[in-house]
Amino acid sequence: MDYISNTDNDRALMLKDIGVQDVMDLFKDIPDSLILRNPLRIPDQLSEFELLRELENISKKNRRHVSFLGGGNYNHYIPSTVNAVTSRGEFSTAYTPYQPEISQGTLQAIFEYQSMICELTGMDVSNASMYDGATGLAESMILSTRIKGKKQVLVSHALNPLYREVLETYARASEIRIVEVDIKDGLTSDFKTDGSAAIIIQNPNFFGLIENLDGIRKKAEDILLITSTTEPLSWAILKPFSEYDVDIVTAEGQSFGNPMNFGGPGLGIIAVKQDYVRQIPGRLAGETVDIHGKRGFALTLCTREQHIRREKATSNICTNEGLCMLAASVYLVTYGKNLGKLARLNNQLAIYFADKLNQIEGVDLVFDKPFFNEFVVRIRKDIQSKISHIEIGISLEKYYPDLENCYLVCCTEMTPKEYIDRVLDEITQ
Amino acid sequence: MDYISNTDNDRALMLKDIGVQDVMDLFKDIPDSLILRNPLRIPDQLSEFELLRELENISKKNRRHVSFLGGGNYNHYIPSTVNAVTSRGEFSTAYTPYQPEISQGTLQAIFEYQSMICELTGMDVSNASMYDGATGLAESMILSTRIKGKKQVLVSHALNPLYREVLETYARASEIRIVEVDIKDGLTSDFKTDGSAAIIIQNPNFFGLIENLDGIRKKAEDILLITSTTEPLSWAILKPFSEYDVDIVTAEGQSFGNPMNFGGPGLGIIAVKQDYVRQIPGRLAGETVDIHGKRGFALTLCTREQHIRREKATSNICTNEGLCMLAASVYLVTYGKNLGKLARLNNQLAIYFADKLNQIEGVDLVFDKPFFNEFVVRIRKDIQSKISHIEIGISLEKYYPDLENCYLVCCTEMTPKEYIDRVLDEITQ
Amino acid sequence: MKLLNEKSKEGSSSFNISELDIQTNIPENLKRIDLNIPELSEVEIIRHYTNLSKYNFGVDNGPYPLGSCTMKYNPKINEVAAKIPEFNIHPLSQHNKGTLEIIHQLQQYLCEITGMHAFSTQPAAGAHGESTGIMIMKAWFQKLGERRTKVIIPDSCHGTNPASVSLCGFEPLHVKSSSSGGIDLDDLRQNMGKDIVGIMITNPNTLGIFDENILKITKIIHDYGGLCYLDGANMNPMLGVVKPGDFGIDIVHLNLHKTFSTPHGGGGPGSGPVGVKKELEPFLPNPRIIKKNEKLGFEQSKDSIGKVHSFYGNFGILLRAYSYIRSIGASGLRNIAENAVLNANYMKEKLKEHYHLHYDRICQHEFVIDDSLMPDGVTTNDIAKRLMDFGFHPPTIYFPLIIKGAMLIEPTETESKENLDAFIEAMKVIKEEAESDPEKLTKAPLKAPIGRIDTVHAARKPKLTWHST
Amino acid sequence: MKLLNEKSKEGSSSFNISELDIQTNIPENLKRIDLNIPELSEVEIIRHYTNLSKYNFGVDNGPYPLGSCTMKYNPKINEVAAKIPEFNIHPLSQHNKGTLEIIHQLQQYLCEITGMHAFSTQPAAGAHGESTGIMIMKAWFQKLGERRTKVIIPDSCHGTNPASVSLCGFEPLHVKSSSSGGIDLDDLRQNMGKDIVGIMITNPNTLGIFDENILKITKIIHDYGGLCYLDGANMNPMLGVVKPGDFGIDIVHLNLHKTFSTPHGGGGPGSGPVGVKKELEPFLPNPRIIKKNEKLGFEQSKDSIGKVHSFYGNFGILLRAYSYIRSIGASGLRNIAENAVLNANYMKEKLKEHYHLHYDRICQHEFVIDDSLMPDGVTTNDIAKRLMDFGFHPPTIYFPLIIKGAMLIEPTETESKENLDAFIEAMKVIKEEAESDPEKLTKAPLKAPIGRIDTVHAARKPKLTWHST
Repeated sequence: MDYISNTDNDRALMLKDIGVQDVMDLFKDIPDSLILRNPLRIPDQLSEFELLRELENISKKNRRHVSFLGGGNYNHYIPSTVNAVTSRGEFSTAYTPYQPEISQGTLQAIFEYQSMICELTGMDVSNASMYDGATGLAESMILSTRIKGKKQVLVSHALNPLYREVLETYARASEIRIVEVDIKDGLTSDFKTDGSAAIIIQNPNFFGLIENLDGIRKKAEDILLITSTTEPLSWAILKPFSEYDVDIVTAEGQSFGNPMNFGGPGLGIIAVKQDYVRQIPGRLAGETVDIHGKRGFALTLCTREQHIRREKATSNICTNEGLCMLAASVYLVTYGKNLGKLARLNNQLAIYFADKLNQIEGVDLVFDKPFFNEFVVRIRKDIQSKISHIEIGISLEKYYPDLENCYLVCCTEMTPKEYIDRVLDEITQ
Repeated sequence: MDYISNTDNDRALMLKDIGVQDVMDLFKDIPDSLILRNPLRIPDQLSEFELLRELENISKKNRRHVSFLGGGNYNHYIPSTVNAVTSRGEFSTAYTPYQPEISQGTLQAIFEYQSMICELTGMDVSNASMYDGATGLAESMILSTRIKGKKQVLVSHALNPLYREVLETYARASEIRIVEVDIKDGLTSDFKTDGSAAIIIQNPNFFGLIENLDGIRKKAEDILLITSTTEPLSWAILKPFSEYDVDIVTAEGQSFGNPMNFGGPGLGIIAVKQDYVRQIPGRLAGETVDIHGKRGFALTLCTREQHIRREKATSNICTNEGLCMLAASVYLVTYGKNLGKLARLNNQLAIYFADKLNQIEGVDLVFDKPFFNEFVVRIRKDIQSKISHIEIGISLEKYYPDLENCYLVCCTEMTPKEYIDRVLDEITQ
Repeated sequence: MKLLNEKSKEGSSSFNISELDIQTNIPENLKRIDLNIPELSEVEIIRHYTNLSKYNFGVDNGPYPLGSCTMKYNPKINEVAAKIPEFNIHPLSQHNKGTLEIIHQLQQYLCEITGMHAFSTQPAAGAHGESTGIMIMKAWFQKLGERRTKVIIPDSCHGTNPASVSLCGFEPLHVKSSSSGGIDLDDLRQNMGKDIVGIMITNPNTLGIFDENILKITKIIHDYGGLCYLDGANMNPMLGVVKPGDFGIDIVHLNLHKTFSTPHGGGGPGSGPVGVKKELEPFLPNPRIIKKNEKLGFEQSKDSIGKVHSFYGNFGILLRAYSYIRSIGASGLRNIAENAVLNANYMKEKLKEHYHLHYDRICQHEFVIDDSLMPDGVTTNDIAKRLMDFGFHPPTIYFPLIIKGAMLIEPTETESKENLDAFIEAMKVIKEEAESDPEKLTKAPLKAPIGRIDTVHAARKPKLTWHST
Repeated sequence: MKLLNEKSKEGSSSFNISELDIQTNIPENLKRIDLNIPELSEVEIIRHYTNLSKYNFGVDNGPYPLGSCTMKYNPKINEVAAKIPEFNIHPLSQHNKGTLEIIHQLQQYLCEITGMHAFSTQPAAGAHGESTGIMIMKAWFQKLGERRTKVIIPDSCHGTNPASVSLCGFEPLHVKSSSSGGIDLDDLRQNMGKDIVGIMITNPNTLGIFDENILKITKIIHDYGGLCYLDGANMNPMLGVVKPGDFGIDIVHLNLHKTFSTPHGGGGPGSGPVGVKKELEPFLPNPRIIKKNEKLGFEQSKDSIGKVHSFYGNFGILLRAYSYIRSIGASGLRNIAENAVLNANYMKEKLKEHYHLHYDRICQHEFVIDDSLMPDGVTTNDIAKRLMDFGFHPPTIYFPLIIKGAMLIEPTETESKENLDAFIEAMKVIKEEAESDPEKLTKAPLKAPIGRIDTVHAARKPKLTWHST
């Protein structure tokens, strides 16, 4: 295949009009010594059916199987409406809506997304997306140091360890000091705010537990409160962060209508208080009017951004995760208020599985705390080998050496009761 | 799920406006004794993910496997453009373009399809589709008896036996007499035209062989020539039927961009000489102008149709296979002239496989005649059982008792050389 | 927009095919010399159809109250279901158990919904179901050794009915409607005789009226040994409320694309399964898909009318219908009927304030108004065209034939009160415009992608294919 | 069009969920009280977005010569590839061999295309690749124990470059362009010193010019121990023609969504893999996906800058890019470069008859014209808006900053001569209109779904979410 619309005849005519003999005459700015004489060592072109045959063969080297993996990436059902919308070329093959008059589709969709995220989080301002949960959090960390003028940030030890790795990368680059806040019984314990710009807490935290944020503002009067969520489906049944006076809410929005896809693309959600509207990174769509006074939408407050402010920009982000944001919007409005039911179903399945597992000799629920759709169990080694063909959860030893033989188990609507019962049977048989 | 947009509140308001108490008051024309008191014995509603789980479980009771089945339904690759177009709601959720001003998309697509079918067949007029190859042929048979005023039709014994069954059904209903024309070495033999309205010949015929139609018009001066094709990909490299002075061309167009789908929906292709433009069944899109003189398209010559002519209509067909026609159009234009290459590749693979099979002791090519992408082999019983896990072809005994142990083998671009070689290995090992 | 042929450029197609180095066996004299299929690059093909689609209006764009066509919303999940790869098998493959299960289970559901004993899913559309049904009637009397020739068809029938009857060599005998919109029983009785094959009835009929005499009608037919065929295109308002089998129907076809919400595809594919009472089961098309001793398989019947489709009908549509029935369940089916009827009656009551309603009574899923109250020169056609400017697909017009200037309006259950109110308001505005500014109507549509189409011009010297000029 | 919130109606959402009969463990005080997500029926949701999409313009609608964004056609086969279900696995699943093979093979292809030694596919977009690259530079000098602080950035850079540099605590040092559009070598030399981390260069630059002094430039940097970073957003015209590794580049990021044609999605997702020379391999983000003894797996490096993504980057985009490279092969890659450059030069030559071309020389994939020949009061912005009426997406405007009223035009290789000619003709007409009827321009667009948008109003009192009124 190639995807070139010109024929040899067209090319000849064009070269003539340009006034050159050969197309390589157009490359004469490139030092001759650099021009490649041989074709790239890349295989020959394939027809569509040959390509799909190859890809299907490769794909079969992955195995689909029963899995209870979560921990930042979730196997949720994607309603049929989502692909029906995102596959429309008018949405998928457009770019950043720089030209509002022919981008109202994208712009209104962003505006609606911002509105729904603000409703879910209780915050005032959402942007049009960041890359993913971890980088959105990292940018928020940097933002907090800029706002507070302090180069130290507190980070809960119950924050997803992969996110902590990303924070460390950005902290090194931006010369920020990260101080870890201990955990107790799986929950973030007390902390001292001295010298810090912010505290970062995940909720539900990495262990799936729901942090009690009541009263946290009192403990953190002089610093910013930043939250991270990897499973924002929990928001449908949990009190919005605004009620705890959180300053910056970040999340991984993959759960909302985006496939697992080996962890990407994700959807970085970020929402802030009105105070920080001019500090928030990334695009914002705002309501305005056209020349006739008709309502329309446009990217706005662009002076925060890199193409205007250059090195003084709030972030270098340019391309974000537009189509994932659109998927999330369609996802949310497809469920509507039933999102609460879906969240409860997830919670119920996890409770069911946790209870049943806990009743098995050799399997113990590690934290006796309210959780959303993930929980930690310790599994005796012989049982582990019995179910080695099932991915029962994320092994936690690597990240928390004291959680030996412990797994983070996740339930969603894609692990229905029948599946769970089958696994329980396999364990107890 | 339900797909109702009204809420209980809406319903209450509407009932009030209508002036009735209960929705059942609107059913009072139905004799009370008939009103169902109990719910239908149909299972409860499912959520999307439950439904898909069920369907996937059922679907796995089918097994996908290497198959060389053809004989009227073909496993061809469907280019990615096809679904990209046919999945657009503007096309898929519209109906017959009764209102041309908001149906130009469908209408222009039909017009373009008609143009491509006429190019492929060499005929003057194509309609916008029939149900499938067999019923389109049956309608043509009836049409020929109406044109010629004779109630007898000749049918080649090399016509797909399933099509012959359908012809018999329609012939019984319309009180037409079918006279079979013998075959010789797999090809339609000589025939007498006395008392007949038409002769129906399949090309490539059911055995995959290419009938030599040179000079057939001379043998059939006083009757109509009707052809049937189940593999119209062959048209890309075969002389168009118009060159043999055929009167009515029919075909199953499934090969053009439509999935196998257990045999349906198909795409009934029918194309006729200009003489029969007012007799052809089904919809026709014609070019016209709008009130401003701008080119537009509309359904035309509707006086042939049942909604105008009632019992005198040329056919009772109303809903046809619109979306399959659209798929065929996109398919054809996606390949463009490369359709010839695809046809040659199919032909080459079949020749390769036939040659290799013929070299195997116990496997014989039955007809030593040019074929397109299907051919008949006789396979010794022990070899048959050796490859019973492969669907090597359609068993012909049932339809042609003298073709004992014979199979109709089909090759397409979806049975590439690697597959064929693997099967050959299994036979010879 | 330019045609594919007009955009074609030699050499611009680039779908790559690697041929094998094998000589063809096809003799030169049978070979094609040139192939003039338009050639476009992929980007131009996609743009062509993407932009062409903008000139189309589907249910996905807005309300589509096309009477008797049941243009309800087509759930997207059914499209997902229809693309499950394992269902895309060859019709003669032996590895078909899943496919057979879907078809068989769907047959069972359709039996339960209609009160029939057995179904065949072979017919590919409603009219195909009709001729199949009439063939069954013919075969039944042949088996009985009776020669009957006439099929009664009420004048409020669907357009396909008479054509279906004559396709099978029968003569349609038209029976009048009564003043209340049902069948004129006297006229029916007068026409009865031993030459009557049976009746082909649409109920609710194309006026949207459920014939209150239905039990009497079927009894009259049965008393003469005739068979009652129901055109089930209007099944939607009966789902879960009443079963045709209970009111004396012997044969029924359903339009799965209407009642069971598969996308109409710009004119298909549809599906028109035929259901029959027990005595008629042996006459259904061959082969049937049945379950015997818990095993699914095919069965041939010697009394069958024979095969009516190349294979087993439009499985792709059957799968969508199965998916739809499973999604909504028994309660969902009843909800459809109730809401379809509620929506239609609501619109009828509101519209009759502005338009003439011939039969002012309760309706089922659809109803008919006409243009008799419109000022001179303004016709149903004008109203239809003007409705486009308000974002609606027009209703079915000039049908049923028995009402002059008819507009047959079927809102379906999936439209909301808001949409119905907007339609009512548009119709009210149009009525006002007809008085104050009739040109707005006679020149309508004003906002469609193209102006009013000259259909007479199209038929005068038909141009049915592209020719290079 | 109305907003989702304005169309919302309580109780109209009907996505069915069957809960279990299990009590939640979540305490009352942590529970949400109400959830005000808009509620619409499925049909209204689909109509909302279907009709909203009509107000959008994508490559599927027409030419989109947005300079530096490489809005080429996105083949549909890549979307099919991206939906193969077996690739939709959890990032921490062990059953990942197929996925790792795709990523690893893609890394190899990118190395071959760019002449680099190793690639990481973690960065999720171009700017993300930039900051990753700068972090690598930082880590390199930390390892060396050198404290360097300044990164040279030519003034023809992409907008993201300075921000990426400052994100990593470095100071951007701007270097001027020469009169021929390349880097001013004297200015470069004057700025060099031992505090220079390196250069961040875009080549071909945002004027579309391949810097003929590229070998000199990279040598100057290297002579001071600095590193050369290439912003590979403009890789398209170099495919198969020249490798950045061959002209002294140490680090490069690619924009897969640009050069390797994945749909831009209304602003993403993209993918910005970073490639490096051998010495820098240990500094790439952790973990790397490598093949050792024929086995694919992850590797951590202690010198790595660390992790820059929650998992391994945008696999969905990597898969599409892999599919694209395999579809077109080596010859297809070279064809891209040649045709992209041919198309740009053709347009440049034709447009310079009507518009001012600052650098009248051969260009690569894009070129800049400006509005300096336009009559008073007509600006680049007006031209852009008016282009919409002719069915084109406007080019990038007012960028690069170094040319006043710039229009940066990148036709890409997938546009045909016919489309280029139509664009050229439109620009010619616009020029004429500017003289004869300037209002047509200053009020443009006239045929877009909405009139010219007031962006100042949007920023004055930002309204960023819907509120019930």
